[in-house]
Amino acid sequence: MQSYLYFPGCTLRTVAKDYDASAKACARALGFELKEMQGWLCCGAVLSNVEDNLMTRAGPNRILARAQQESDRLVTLCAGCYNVLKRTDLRAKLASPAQQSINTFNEDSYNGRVDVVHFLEILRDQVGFDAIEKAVKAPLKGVRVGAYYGCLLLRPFEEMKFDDPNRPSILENLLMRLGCTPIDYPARTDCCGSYLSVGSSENSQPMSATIVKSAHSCGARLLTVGCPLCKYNLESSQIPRAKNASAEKFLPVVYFTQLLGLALGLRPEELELDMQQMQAIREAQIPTSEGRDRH
Amino acid sequence: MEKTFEPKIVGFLCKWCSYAGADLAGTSRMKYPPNLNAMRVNCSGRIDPSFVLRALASGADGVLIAGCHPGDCHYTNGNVKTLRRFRLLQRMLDQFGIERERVRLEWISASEGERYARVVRGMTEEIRSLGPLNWKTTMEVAA
Amino acid sequence: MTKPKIAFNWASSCGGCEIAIFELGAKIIDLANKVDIVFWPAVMDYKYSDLEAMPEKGIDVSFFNGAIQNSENEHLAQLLRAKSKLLVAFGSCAYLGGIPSLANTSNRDQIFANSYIETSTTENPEKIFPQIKVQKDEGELTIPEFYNTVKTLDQVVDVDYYVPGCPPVGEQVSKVISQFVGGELPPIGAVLGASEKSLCHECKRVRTDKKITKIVRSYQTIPDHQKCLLEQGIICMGPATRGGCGSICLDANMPCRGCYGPLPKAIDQGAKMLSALSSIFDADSEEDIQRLADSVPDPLGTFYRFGLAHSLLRRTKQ
Amino acid sequence: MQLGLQEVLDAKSLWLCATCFACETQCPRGLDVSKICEALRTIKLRQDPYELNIEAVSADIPQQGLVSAYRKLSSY
Amino acid sequence: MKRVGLFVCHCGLNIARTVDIKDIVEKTSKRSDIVFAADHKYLCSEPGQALIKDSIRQHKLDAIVVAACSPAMHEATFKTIAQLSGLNKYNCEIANIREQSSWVHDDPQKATEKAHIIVSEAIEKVKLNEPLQPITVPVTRKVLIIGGGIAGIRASLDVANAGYQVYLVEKSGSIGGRMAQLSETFPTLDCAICILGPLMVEVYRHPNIKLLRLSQVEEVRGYIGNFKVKVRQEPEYVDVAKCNACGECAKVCPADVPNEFDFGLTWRKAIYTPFAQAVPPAYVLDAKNCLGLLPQACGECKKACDQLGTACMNLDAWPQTHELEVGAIIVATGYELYDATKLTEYGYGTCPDVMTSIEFERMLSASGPTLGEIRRPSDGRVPREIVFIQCAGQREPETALPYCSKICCMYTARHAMMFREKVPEGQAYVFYMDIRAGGKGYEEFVKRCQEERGLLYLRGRVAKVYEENGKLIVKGVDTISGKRVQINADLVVLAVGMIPSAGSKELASTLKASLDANGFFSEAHPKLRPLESPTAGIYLAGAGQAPKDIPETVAQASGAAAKALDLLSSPTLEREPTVAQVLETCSGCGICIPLCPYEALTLNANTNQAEVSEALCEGCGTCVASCPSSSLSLRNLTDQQILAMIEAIVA
Repeated sequence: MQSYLYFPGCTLRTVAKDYDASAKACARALGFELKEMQGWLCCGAVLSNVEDNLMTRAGPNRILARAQQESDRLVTLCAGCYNVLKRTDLRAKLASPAQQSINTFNEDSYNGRVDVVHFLEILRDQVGFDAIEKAVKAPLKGVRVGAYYGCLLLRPFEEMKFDDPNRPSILENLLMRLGCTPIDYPARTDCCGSYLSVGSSENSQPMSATIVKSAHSCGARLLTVGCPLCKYNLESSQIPRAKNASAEKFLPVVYFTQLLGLALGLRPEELELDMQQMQAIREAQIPTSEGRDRH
Repeated sequence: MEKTFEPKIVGFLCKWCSYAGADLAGTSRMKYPPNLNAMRVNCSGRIDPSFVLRALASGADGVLIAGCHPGDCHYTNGNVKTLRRFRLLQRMLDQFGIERERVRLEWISASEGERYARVVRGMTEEIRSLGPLNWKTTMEVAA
Repeated sequence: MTKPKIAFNWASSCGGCEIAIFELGAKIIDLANKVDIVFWPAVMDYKYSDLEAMPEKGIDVSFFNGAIQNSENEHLAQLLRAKSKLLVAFGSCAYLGGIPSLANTSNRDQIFANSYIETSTTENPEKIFPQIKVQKDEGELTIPEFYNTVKTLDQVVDVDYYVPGCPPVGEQVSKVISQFVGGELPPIGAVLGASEKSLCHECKRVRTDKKITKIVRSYQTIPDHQKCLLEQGIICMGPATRGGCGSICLDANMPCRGCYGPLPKAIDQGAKMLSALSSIFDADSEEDIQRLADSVPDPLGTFYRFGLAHSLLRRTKQ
Repeated sequence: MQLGLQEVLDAKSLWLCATCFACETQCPRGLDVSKICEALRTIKLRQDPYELNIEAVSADIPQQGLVSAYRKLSSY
Repeated sequence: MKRVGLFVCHCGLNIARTVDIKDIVEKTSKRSDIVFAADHKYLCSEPGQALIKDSIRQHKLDAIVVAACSPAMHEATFKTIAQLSGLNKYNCEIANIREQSSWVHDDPQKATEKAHIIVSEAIEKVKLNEPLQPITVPVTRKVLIIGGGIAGIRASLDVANAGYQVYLVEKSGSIGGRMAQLSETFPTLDCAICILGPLMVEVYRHPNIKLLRLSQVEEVRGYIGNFKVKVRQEPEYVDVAKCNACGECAKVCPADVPNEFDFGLTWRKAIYTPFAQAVPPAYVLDAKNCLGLLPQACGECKKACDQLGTACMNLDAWPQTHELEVGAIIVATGYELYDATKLTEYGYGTCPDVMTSIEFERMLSASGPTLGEIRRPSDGRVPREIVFIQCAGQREPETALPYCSKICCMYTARHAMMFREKVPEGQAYVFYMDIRAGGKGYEEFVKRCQEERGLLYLRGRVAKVYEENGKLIVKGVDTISGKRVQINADLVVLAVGMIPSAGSKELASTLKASLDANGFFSEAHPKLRPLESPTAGIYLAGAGQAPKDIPETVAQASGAAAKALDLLSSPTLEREPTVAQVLETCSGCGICIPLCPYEALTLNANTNQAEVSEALCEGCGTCVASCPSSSLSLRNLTDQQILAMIEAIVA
């Protein structure tokens, strides 16, 4: 069975267990496994742009140095980890003096030999969306889902080269294969407020709120993401609104891996989807004859 | 060496870009050391590697070849041919033990007087710190 | 009339040039009848004293092969110069330095270290190196001094004529000798037994488009017999080398290595070939050019295989 | 800064930048504003260190958020 | 042994201040190879020149070295003096002791030492110079003009009116180019086609102009004064001479094709006239979309045409190749617009109501798709709020075009103003980085538009344009108020940049004329020779060289024409004789052949030696440097001369 070296990262071990579990389940269903790398540690969550403090770069470099013992490709799920590791790798490839001092400090030198990819890229380039479409057992007919990309997958675009920074399409393309009805809405690539929610949530909440509103007004009834922090922000921005009744306005947020899992015919518990979320997903379907087909 | 060593540098300047650039340095009264003497050639493509070797063998401490930036060559791409020759020449000079700082290829446009002055300054300093090449004695070391 | 007196000498070389003279085959007999060979250590036992005993300019022509790599070579060069009317640098070593002058990429100490210690077959625990003088009970023993830099014949004495080739090819040799025996002689300093044009002039291969997309070494391929080797990416020194050899290497499907030396107007054979070769690199971008330049194996050794001592730079820096 | 305008260090907006790089994506001159913000923040933080008040942080926030906040908004 | 004389110029104090002239003269005159040396305060002055003349005669000099300013300044002057005094001008050399010594060194002693070297370099060279006569070649007194836009039209008329034959080659079915698509022109607002039309007709009627439509230059051989050109013309299914543009053929044509002239905003038939005022006034059959061609299936048009008796159609026509001989070529290939779909942030291509400036231009045109009315492509409604985005994908070295297209500020002002004229109750917003209105009456025009028409100019960029329930949401910033702005617009117009027309690259390589970094044809000198390409005999006109507006284009076109006429004015032309020559030792190895950018080198099969065409050789010397047997030589810059100069430097 094809296996890829996998870096989970802290969040997927705690609040985002569901992301980790659902991805692994999908992988198995698609005939490959995510092999967790030896001795991984926190990537630092954000890549410090400060040039004169190399300490912040030691961590991610050590991760990659260890990864290169096992494979020349490292798969990530959390958009944050993806962003940090990929950009760390790019910097390592430059073989700058800075890189040398990091390597000497780490006593474990890394020179950019690992190709850092996101799970989505594996699905697209290795498995292939056609294959996935074939593997779909329970198409999510007409689920009106808005894909939310956020920042870290796409930007800085000249470094990430993940998708068109202004009009990304990879998530929509995947969702379409799953039978969903992806909703295009302008705020797909806006910032959710990221770490501002720590300490100054008064600043981050409006940002997330706009995104939710934009998606909703364009007809989305469900949001899907690839980043735990985005998920948290998008959800928490709605909590006040959710409280004052108007429940149908509440846009639930799930990981794209969970939707993929469902389409592949996996059971909700394998994907750590609770009743509430399942309910939301059903409600997100366009009410039509085949809209009511699942279960 | 009681007095500081003054390198002798031979410069081959293409007349369309680099020589004009050198002139501009003059008209704008920029100052640079007198160690480099320039020769005006139609195109850097005229430069035969033999000239470089001859200059070094007869006592030059360094050689500068300067031409138009790639794409700007008055003769479409003479400078590309210069580059081809220069890259291979560099490898051979390495084998002869001649430091890369001594033989340089630079793209200097007619508007880059400042750059010309900078290159001459830089080369003079680098070669001064390398010390004289005096190849004549190198060749004579028989015993 | 008296037969012209001629001498042959063998300095720092492989001896191939001596063999080249035997290539005359039967002609040697009538040569012997035409001339009076007064000195030829390779063939008959002569003592240097015999040579010293000869009158100044007593020899009509001396053919000197081999480069000058030690004091003995130089001593004989001077001696023969003094005793001969005409001195001929015979073969690539005497003329250009030849293969021996590749030693100029190194120096005496390295060479000694290599030959008297490093080589695996050498057993020399006391690290004994050749000494110019040693005292023994029998008395003082001397051997020639080994030079740091190999020189061409004309770098130590005046030379009247040059005959290139490693070795010079048979018919050229006989042509040259007959030139001296009652033949017409060109002005002093001329190169004899070779063409004024490059090897390409006598090369029968077809030339179409001079472009080099990749460098191929002759052992990596069996070259097309009909096509120009350079156009097949094989470094052939032909364009920068005198013809006259009859392109024997090329007929054997091997590239020219340049033993006939530079062309009359060329400043420096190696530099000229370097220029020619790189000029036709099929590359325009920095990267492609660098890649091709890097793919040329050992530029110095390739372009100066036979002519390092004769070249502009003569040796590497030390 | 180079003009000696110390007051930029007191700009509120520095602390509102979430390093989303949206600006950098649009900038015709390829300026990386988020990098500038971060630089200024760092200068400020080095002048007078500041720690996030951990009590103020809600419990269920993802580690990812915590770590990045500490990285970006405090002098660790 | 040449009798060489040296003349040293003080250039007032410019040289004398730092270089010890006396020392130069004295020391040099002691040289065995110098028979005379003198100095003068200003050698370029009348008395200075007299000194040179007299001394040449008096001392029977047969070569002179002038130590003065850069050859770029006075080489010509002094060579002429030499010639007037009976020397061959190639026996005069310049030693540049001003720009490259006195002006760049402070220490008089060092400057003087260097001046000595520079002088002896020149002496060594001049001693080995050979007297040369310029090469004269005949001139074919005809001009090829590539591109039938306003630039090509203007140039054709100027050359033709001067009495010389012109071949005007146009790729499309009609001349007129971009200007024919414009509604009005800034700043005077006269109708573009109204002022262009008459010129087009004049071209068509002109006895000295041969117009080749549907044609492209395929091959160019030869050199300045003597170009041999192959032009490929697509099949002429319609006989231009016979066709009277009655249009019956189009009436019966079953094939509908989006009309490129209106950027697909309207439809045309497979047989059509590019636009009302097209010249030549004949229909064009678009083979790609015609259903009738081989095997003849439809042929309705031909039937119709034959019934009328015009019988101007031949569906079996073949492409033809015209072989032309011309002396000069004028490149007027014009521009295209940057592909706006690449600017994803503005939503062009995904939102129908986001359009490019030229599409908007067509909409404004009375002959355009909407007959001059402004309507939303999506629903045909008249837009109320309209946003113009200047510099769309321009001045963005990182992501799109690095340069400024120069005309957008002007036409955007015009567009906005005309919108307000046609939709008085509407509001127009213009996002700009800065206003570049350099030109006669331009600044005034923009001001007028802004003030009289109450246009809202916002200094800042637009980050994002997207559709939300029928409106275009434009998110941007006004850097003056420092506020973020959002405009809910009905129509968005992008001022996209000008790029060189498709095929410029291919044409450049056929012409061996170089392109600049942005793909525009590069000029011989940015300041002093903006009308010539670096390749002799090829001249440039219009936006093919760089973005420019109509007045500039017309000016450059007339300039290029004048340059061509200058060349044609004499039956022969002179070329520098300092060219490469092949020596008898050449063995025909062929290394040099591919190196010549002018194909001046050929291998003669009989002699098995290389040959130089002196008429083609530009004298760069690249071949000489590459010749492995040193059998090539560059006249008056031989290896011997360069070696002598090297020795002079290192001595």
